[in-house]
Amino acid sequence: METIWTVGDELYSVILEKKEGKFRITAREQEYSIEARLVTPHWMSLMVNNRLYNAYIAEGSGRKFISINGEHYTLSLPDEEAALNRGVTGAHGEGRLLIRAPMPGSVLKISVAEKDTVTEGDCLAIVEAMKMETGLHAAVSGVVKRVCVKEGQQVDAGELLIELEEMASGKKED
Amino acid sequence: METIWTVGDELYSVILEKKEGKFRITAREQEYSIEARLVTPHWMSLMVNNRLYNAYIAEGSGRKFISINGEHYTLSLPDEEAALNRGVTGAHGEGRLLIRAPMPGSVLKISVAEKDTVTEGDCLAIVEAMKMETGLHAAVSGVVKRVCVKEGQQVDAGELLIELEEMASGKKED
Amino acid sequence: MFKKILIANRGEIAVRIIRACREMNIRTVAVCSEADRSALHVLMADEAVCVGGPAPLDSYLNMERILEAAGISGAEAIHPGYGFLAENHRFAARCGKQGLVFIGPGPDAMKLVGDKVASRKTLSRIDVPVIPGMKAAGASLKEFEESAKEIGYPVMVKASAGGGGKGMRVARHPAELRLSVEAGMREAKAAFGDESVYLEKCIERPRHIEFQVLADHHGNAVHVFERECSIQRRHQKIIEESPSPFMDEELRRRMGDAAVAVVRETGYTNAGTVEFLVDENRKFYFLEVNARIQVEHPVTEMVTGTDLVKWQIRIASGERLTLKQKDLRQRGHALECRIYAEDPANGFLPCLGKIHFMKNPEGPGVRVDSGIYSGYEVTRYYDPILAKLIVWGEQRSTACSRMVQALSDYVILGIQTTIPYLMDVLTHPDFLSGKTYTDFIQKNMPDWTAKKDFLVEALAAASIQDVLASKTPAGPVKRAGVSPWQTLGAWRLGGR
Amino acid sequence: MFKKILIANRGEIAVRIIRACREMNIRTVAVCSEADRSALHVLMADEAVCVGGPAPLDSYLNMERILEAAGISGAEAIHPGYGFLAENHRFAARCGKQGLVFIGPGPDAMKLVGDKVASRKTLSRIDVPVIPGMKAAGASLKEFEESAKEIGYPVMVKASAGGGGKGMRVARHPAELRLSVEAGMREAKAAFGDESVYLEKCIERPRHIEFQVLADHHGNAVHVFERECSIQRRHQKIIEESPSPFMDEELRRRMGDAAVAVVRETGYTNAGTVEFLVDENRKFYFLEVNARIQVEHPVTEMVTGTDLVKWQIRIASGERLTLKQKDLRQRGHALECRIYAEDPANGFLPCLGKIHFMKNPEGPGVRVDSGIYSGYEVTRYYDPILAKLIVWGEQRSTACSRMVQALSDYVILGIQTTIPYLMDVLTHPDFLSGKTYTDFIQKNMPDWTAKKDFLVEALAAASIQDVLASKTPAGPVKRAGVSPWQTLGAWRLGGR
Repeated sequence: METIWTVGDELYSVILEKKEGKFRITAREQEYSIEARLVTPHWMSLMVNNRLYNAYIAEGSGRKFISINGEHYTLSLPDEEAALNRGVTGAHGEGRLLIRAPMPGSVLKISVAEKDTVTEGDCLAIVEAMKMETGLHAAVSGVVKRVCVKEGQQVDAGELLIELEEMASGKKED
Repeated sequence: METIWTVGDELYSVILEKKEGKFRITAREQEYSIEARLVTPHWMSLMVNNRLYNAYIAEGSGRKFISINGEHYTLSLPDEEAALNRGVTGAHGEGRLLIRAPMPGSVLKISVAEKDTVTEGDCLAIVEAMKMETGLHAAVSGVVKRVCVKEGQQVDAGELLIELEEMASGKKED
Repeated sequence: MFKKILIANRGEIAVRIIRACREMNIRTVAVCSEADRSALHVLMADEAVCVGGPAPLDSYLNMERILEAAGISGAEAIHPGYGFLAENHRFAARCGKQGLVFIGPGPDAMKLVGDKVASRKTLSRIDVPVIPGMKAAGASLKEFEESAKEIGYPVMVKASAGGGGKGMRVARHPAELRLSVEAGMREAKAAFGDESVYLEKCIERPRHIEFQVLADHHGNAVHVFERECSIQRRHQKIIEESPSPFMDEELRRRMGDAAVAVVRETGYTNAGTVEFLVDENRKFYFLEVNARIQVEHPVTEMVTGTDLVKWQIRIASGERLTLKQKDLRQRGHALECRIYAEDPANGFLPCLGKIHFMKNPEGPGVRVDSGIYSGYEVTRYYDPILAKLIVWGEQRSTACSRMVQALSDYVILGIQTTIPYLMDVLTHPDFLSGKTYTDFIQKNMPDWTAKKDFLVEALAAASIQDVLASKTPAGPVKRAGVSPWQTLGAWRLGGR
Repeated sequence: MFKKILIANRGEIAVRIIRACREMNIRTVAVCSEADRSALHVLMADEAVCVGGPAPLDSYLNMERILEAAGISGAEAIHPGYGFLAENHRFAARCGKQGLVFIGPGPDAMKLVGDKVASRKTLSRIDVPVIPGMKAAGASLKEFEESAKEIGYPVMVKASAGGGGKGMRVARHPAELRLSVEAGMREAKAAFGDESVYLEKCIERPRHIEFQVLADHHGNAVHVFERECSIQRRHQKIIEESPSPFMDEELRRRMGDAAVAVVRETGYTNAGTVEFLVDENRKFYFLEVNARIQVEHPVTEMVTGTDLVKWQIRIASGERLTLKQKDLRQRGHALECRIYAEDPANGFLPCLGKIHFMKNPEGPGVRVDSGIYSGYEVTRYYDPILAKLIVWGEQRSTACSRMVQALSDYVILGIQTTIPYLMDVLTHPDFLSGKTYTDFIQKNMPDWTAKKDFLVEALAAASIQDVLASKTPAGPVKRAGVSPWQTLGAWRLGGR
């Protein structure tokens, strides 16, 4: 049985077989023989290469959260990840022109108006949550096509704040 | 809605009504207005007379286990309690003649043989679990009718070890 | 002693205060906002009152409602914790008028030390070195510009009312000044309800070392030694320790004396902290007095064997401070890590959402001051601090090892936290060797990314869980037929 | 330092040792019986080996299998914990033969102090007072009867190999002697695999006070002050504390000197405990040496700021003891409560079964050394100790308050435990005033029954749960429509 997991920006294939009470796993191009069991619904004990590991697991919002020795992994199936990320601010391609709220919060400041010209790195807006301000900067130089929110407005994570249009002359390759 | 709960040897009637988001409870002949909610499946927050209480709850083997401020309550519905107790050593009536294992363990010693005469308080057998010995004593004077186990034998909780017969002449009132 | 105390705060510090009260047989009244009805401090209190909407100004900064709640509940005293109203002298004064004991310094001393500009003036009477800076909060951009020029760049923008890094910004060049002042004012307003800011000379590559003080109403005052809090990100302390790895007995004595002198000169009572910057030549500068219990107070408690929150309550109730300077001693070493709901791999963006499962670290010398639980939902309204992890060890090195183990045992699932980041700070050679300057993070932790040492195990666990979960009931696994585990013995002993 | 250690024990002490090893960067190998595959010590170790069946003789007392496991796993040292093989000098010797370091005293010193009769002979050379008693383990009932007559009733039956109350019985009259000796022999056999018992004069109304000692292989030895362990039920300690409320500086000095003298005279190394009885006239009698880490070691750790388990490992690896007697100090007060799976309302019958849910107490000064978790199943094969709750406070009174709060926060659901009983001991006036004699339990806690102060709340919770549970999904309640809770604010503030 193969599963493709998304961890951050990376995809990982995991092939899982069960054999004589053990799991045979192929991941990152290596094969592992693993013994595992759920101690409680949130706690899995694993034995890999004679070594015991405690993995703590929870599921929510279509993702699996796993903690092992203080490291925290968020795993999702690629389809679900795409659905979850739909519309959330992206560093690549089209997303670079859409300035979205990185978290729920309130819009403290909008530094630009429609039709303003902006340079890569310019601060376009400031969003606040948990009493911390986060500046949103232009990933490309361009022109402000649309400002979708007002100062003081409450926004959700991923909500579109500002739309840019790349300047025809200044188009860069990624 | 009335529920009868068994706690130890006692029975308690609880009448529960829900009214405007609060619970009205009649227990021990008093009425209480209670706000309550489950914080998690095992943790209930209660407000009784302006005062907050944390009740931790788990269910198992047909019982509810509840811990409040370090006190530990085991509650069951009387029918279930009767079923659970069927055959477990009782201090009253018939049970006094049936010497049962109070916990799972092994029979260390049987101090009597069939037809022996025993006096109230005599040690009849010793059962061991968790490296602690527990002596089982005659609750009444009588004659050993039957010895059902052997020394060294593993027994379950409630298993019949020895049966007594009250002496006709020495019969006492409870 | 008081019979009932209202706690005008939330989160881990409210829980900490409730614990102290319970041990002193004092009933507690929690206040909460509408967003905090399920917060741990509410669940742990004896009574709770909802005082307003989620925005701090409507609830935790809402003096009227909090005083009303104290009146209704019959509390005799109010503990303000840190942040919110803790350093608001008007609130302290209003408590007094309503016949409530404010657990902290008196309003006059608080006003004096809280106004960083006025307090520097007062302290010029005693021999405590201060950092060159403005004599009053700035009123106009022009004034800021002139002062900055006089002080000399780089300058630091600081909130008059505040602490904890809120409202603090550096301006390295005249061009940066306007934005830094504006940002500082906005943050100050949001955090303290007061937008006043002022400028100060920015000491470069300093250590942040502070002294805990205690003073009663009978003229007794002691310091309870130092804490070093140099590990800061954006002027926000993230790791604190005691003793300072930089300190020597001579410097400790001089700084401790200075701290007690500040307390005496300002007429300060209750617990407080005198903050200093120390440069590489062991020259120290008075920074400010934090007129409240501090986030990092537990490291002092663990090293000195004192209970600062209980002392706050005792002093406020009029008891004498029985601790004597000559009897106080530091033993071993304590560290504190602040656990924030922030994503360190993503610019420390605040992380909101439900904590699906969590497990605190345990064991000898480990203390967790926490405001969360499994099932708790982190909201957007308040500081992202979830909990503090404090450890004690015989030496600094043993405390560091213990902290790394405790962090690796800390499980918080559902939101990103700073735990993996803190582990990397704790194992950094500069941290281990005590090279702790306030630029540590900037210098040593640029572009941090999470280690993935257990990625294979995580992938395996995720995949196997689906298989095992389909076989097992929702409850804990119990007496399953033949679990893979059951081959462990044979497998190891047989050497197969 | 060792790279890998095998821990030949189970439960909370195995977990405690694993924690110490992890902080010292030493890999751990757990051993377990077939009944313990899900035990916490197995789950927490780096590696685990199942060494045999549930009966201790087949697994935790099975030298062959344990040594085999050490060989296979490549461990360099074995930590025996307490109980099982900890005081078995043959096991210590066999470790040495196999090239493994036994973390404890050498076999000769262990044999000497472990044989209570021989050790008394040795100690007669130094000026340590001993309790009158038999010179050797008894061989026949006649011998016991004659000795008892000579010593004078009441006499105490004690296991030659043991400690921890196992095998201990009092005989107050000649008629009781036979049964007491037989019971003692059976328990000794079951607990230590050795049925030898001997008789000793029974000191009435004594306090049990013991001194922790540490000695290295370079001639350095210190005592780390006393613990009082007078609160005992059936000769089993249930609450321990340090310092002893009875102790004064003069007695402490004399007993501490005696403890170090015992260590030096017997050539003892590593951590150990010299036990004394102290009568009401402050006369003390040497009882025995416990040649191992003790259950109650945490109270010493908390009061003195030492890590005894780490010192055991360091000393075993050949390091020098750097602690100096003149630098060691007691600070504040620590208490330990043993949490047993026993039903105190029902003759302390052992309680077996599944722990459906549990929650450890937390907060400043609270430590839990535990071998259980939510979902753990308590089996019938081993000691009923589940965990130890240890608290530290500035004074004895603050430690007592903290312990009561911590006990009341301790949630273990599914089996009966001694928690409610311990709370009643902790709040008893005689305990609070330090009237702690070994007959405390017998005198003050006859016919204990559980308080039912929260019966109404418990009945309400049980009834309401059925209502709420039928409405809510299996997971934690989340964003339910209008929960009763949501009226809290209005309800309080409106005064309705």
